Amino acid sequence: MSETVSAAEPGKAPEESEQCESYLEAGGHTLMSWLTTTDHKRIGILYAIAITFFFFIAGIAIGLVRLELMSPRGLFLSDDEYNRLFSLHGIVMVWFFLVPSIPATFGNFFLPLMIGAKDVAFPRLNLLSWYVYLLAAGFACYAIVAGGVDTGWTFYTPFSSLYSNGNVLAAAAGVFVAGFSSIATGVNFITTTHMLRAPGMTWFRLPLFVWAIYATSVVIVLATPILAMSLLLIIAERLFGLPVFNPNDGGDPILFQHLFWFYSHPAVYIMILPAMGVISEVFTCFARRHIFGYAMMIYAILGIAVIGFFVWGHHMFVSGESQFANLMFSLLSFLVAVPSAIKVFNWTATLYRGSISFEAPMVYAMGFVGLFTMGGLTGLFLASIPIDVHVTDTYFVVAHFHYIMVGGSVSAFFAALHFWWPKITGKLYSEAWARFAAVIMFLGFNSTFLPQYIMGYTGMPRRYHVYPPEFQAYHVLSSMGALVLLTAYMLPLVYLTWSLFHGKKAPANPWRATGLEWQTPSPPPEYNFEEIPRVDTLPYEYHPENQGGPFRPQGKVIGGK
Amino acid sequence: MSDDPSVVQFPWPTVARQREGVAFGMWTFLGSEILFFGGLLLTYAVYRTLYPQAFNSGSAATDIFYGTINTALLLTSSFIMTMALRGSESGSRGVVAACMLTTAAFGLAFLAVKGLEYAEDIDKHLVPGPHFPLHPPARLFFAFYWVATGVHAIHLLVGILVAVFLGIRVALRQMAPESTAIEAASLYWHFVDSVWIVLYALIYLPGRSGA
Amino acid sequence: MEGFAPKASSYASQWDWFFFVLVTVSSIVVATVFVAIVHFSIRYRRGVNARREPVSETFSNRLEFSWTAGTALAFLAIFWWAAAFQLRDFVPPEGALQIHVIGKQWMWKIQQPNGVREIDEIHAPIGRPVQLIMTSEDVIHSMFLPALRLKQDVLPGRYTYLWFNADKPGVYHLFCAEFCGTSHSRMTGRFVLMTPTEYSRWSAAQPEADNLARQGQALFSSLGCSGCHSKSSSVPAPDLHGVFGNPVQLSDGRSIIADEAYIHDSIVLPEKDIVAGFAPIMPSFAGQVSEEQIIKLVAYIRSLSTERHP
Amino acid sequence: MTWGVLRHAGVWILLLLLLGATAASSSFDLGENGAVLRLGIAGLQVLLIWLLFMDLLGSSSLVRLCAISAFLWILLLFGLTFSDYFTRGWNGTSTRYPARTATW
Repeated sequence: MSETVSAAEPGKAPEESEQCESYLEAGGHTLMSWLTTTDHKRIGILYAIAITFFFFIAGIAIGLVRLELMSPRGLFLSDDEYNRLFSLHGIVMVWFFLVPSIPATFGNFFLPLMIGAKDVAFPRLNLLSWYVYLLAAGFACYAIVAGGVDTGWTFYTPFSSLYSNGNVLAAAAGVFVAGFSSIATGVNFITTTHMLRAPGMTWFRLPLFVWAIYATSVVIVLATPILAMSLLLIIAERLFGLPVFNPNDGGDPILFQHLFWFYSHPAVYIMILPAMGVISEVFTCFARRHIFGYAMMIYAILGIAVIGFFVWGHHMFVSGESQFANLMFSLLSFLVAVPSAIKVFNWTATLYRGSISFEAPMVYAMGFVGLFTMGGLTGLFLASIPIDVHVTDTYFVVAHFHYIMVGGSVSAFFAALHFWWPKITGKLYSEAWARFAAVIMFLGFNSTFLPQYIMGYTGMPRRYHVYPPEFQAYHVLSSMGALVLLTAYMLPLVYLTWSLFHGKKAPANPWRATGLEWQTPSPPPEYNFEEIPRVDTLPYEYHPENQGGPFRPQGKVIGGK
Repeated sequence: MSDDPSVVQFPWPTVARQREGVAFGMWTFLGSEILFFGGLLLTYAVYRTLYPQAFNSGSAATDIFYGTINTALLLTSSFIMTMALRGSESGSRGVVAACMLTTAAFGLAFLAVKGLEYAEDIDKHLVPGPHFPLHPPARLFFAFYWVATGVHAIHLLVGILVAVFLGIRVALRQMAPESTAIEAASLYWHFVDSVWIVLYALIYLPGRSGA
Repeated sequence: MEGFAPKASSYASQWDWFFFVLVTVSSIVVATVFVAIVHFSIRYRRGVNARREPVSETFSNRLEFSWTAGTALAFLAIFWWAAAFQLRDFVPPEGALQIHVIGKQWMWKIQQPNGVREIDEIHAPIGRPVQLIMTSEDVIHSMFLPALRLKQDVLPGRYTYLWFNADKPGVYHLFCAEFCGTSHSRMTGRFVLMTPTEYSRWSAAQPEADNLARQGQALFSSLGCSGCHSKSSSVPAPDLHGVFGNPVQLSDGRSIIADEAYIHDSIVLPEKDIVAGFAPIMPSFAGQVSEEQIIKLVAYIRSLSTERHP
Repeated sequence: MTWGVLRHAGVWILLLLLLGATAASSSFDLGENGAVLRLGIAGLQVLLIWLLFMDLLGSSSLVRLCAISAFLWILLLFGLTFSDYFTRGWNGTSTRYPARTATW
């Protein structure tokens, strides 16, 4: 990266102000200073460490599963071990990695910086929610260590409440507690966005990442309590024998699915909306153009967040839900696809007449757009009832949501990581390695999940330990792809860690970006801004012809550059 | 007093802004809580629609005397809580401390009555299990009864702990009576009270006319 | 198993057609987006001379409007097509051959209408409508017949239905598609489609079995049902002749069609739907009768509705 | 101080009266109207507490928006879920029967 930046910006390295101590220095280097911090930036990093740990735990689990599936009769796992591994992968990836991934790390770090606030509204609550997350993680780890849980991440009743002999209680308690951590973070972000915006930072001057995190928080606050209640009912049934979903007493197992998907479909948007925010920041910066259709992008974010609540029944087309409800949910699911399509078109149009360069964040972001488009379009298949009837609970669905969740959210996570790494750590990473990893990740991803679409179409059911031999070729292809993908995920771990110790010092604004966060030194000082900045312009004023300069920051920061 | 350093907290610029922010944050959280109980009410609504008669017979087996007493206790506690908030607005330390602690006392009384009621229910085998006296779908009603009253009791317990904690801190001069925490606590308390009012109407009242 | 994603009904062929039209449309969209991105990336890469002045406000507004309206209309069209496709074949024709299916950890139990029982195998004739009436004894399973492009969850305490009209004899996959515990992936079987003559030859060759209704009649008296549900009984219980398939007036004013689900619930949850004019005195048989026995009782009660008041 | 306390005391008395009314109404057989009455009174009590004790009346529109959106979402949860339960019968057994009433 350093070459690119200095080539694009000869002799424009902004001088650092030496007086203000960075947040990494202020407060000291002791472990206690980190564990008792209320600085949103440090809490963001605490989250980053925790979710990285869980990302690799869940990754190892699915690595074993993919290895096992190389042979149609299995290689080294028993049925139970297999079931526990894929459940572990799902539960940990969804609740301990994806849900907190971008909001709790980059959201925590950058939301206050981008709106010109000194911290989030309730700093101590912010720290508390990290500890609550750790408590939840403790339950989850106990469930894993004590032998695992075999319900899949969906906890369907009556299997989870009456029949499973896994550690359903510990796992459900873990997810239940993690929900409170999410809610606390969501409340904090909503209040911060409403109350602590800098003067002049009106709603229609907010960067799209802030809009995305705000919409995500609203979804978290309104959806997570329903998940908490549905898990609590399972706990009540398992622990106290209260028959809530027991069909023998007249209970309806489908009611659980309604409650579960009322959360878990919007949860998909909890995972993808922040990713969309990141991609908007990155695209506009590296295309050097104002984002195309800024207002439309905001309406699309809000549309996805709201309509996302109306569509949960499309997970239940074959469950015994009524045919009328099926049709209604099908229609609504097509509706929610419209704003997603708009976003893809807008990103593409942002490139038009731009001045595009391809640093690592941009390469990751372009990978995102490709994979998200492919994943999103297969969503149309699943919203069509007759198609869904055949491919639901097959590998087609598995491929679809991995395209959105891994191809989408995880790619965006890496885009964000590379975009903001210089700001967070004050160090530059190796641009060549970063681009190489991005390309490998894209290729590895496609070779893992494209075969799964084909398998799903031919009827390979998901969550199968042994399977008919005609599917073996696709499984082997997929497992090979997973190996490539695993390598690609290890690479950033290596070169980013290397950059921490040996990387060049990052300038305050290496990408010449307009956001307020880039107007502070790298890394930013403890309370972000000596004086609350004043915002007097739209975000993303990049276009050279417009302003007589290369770009126009959203505000001037004292003590910044 | 408007920017009293003992009341205003980082990162708020002024007390007024902080008050607004705390009330808004609390309501956001309560919005979340409304949906939490909403999920529970949905199970009630669905099963009541499927098994109206069983739900009536389940309701008739609960003890309306305890339920009514408890509702009155909570309504009264809410009234006292409003006086605590009023004391906080006028800055009178004594009123805040006394009202917070009295509110907590009413909450404890509620839990005591609830305990008596639970003991009676267990005595009558109204816990879904081997000796449950009613027909199967009524077991769904009692599953709801135990989960709903249990979750409510836990919420109330949290409210009591908060009220006692704040009352003592204010009494010991460790906290200003104007603290924004008082308003947050009062909002939470009223909310828990209003949940009970709905539960009371759903659990105790139906099916009593003996038709 | 023959071929790549074998199809055994005309419905499956139409399904494939729908599916591949969607694949084509999606590929065109993906290709358009890819081509646009690549084209812009080359043409407007940094350092290259290109037109970069702002896009006019009206142009970008028109563009936004047209692709929003365009996608919305396209999606509505796909919905319309899918919904019409789904509803067209939703209700089975009268006189379908009814095969009962019970899911159980981790096996499929099948009862042919003539009383023949199978495990993990469904034999069915081609060329006539066949209906599967399914329930589960424990957790949720899912009947997945990929060759027919059909799937339906199998629920405990409820009946769900699936019907098809197959046209190609052969042996196909039968999967459980809903995760149901340890041996979920071994809850598979053979779905055997035969010509009608082969089918009748096959069922004739099976060990002699009483038909379902006759087995149900025996159960009806051995379980003690006949003690109350008969003309001579002193206990006031409804007579079951002519009930099946007809509306029943309930004590709370509702009226309900007496189908398999109603008979099933009346046996295991008798106080759920009480017939008008009767006291709720019937004990629940939950736990005493198996789902298989209930199927037989249902068949018996169904047979009573053809002969009214003997 | 006094005027505010008196007003809240009035609300408190009203709440207790409503409690008495709803408890008393439960011993009369009002059929399905009974359920409507009981839930109506409970709703009124909750409304009183929210508007006056929790001072939604005097709050900013932002705070009111919180309360209202929570209720909209509850409506959404109930509405869409019951769109399934109320139409389950339309699935039918998918077998057509001649419509005639059973005679007992």
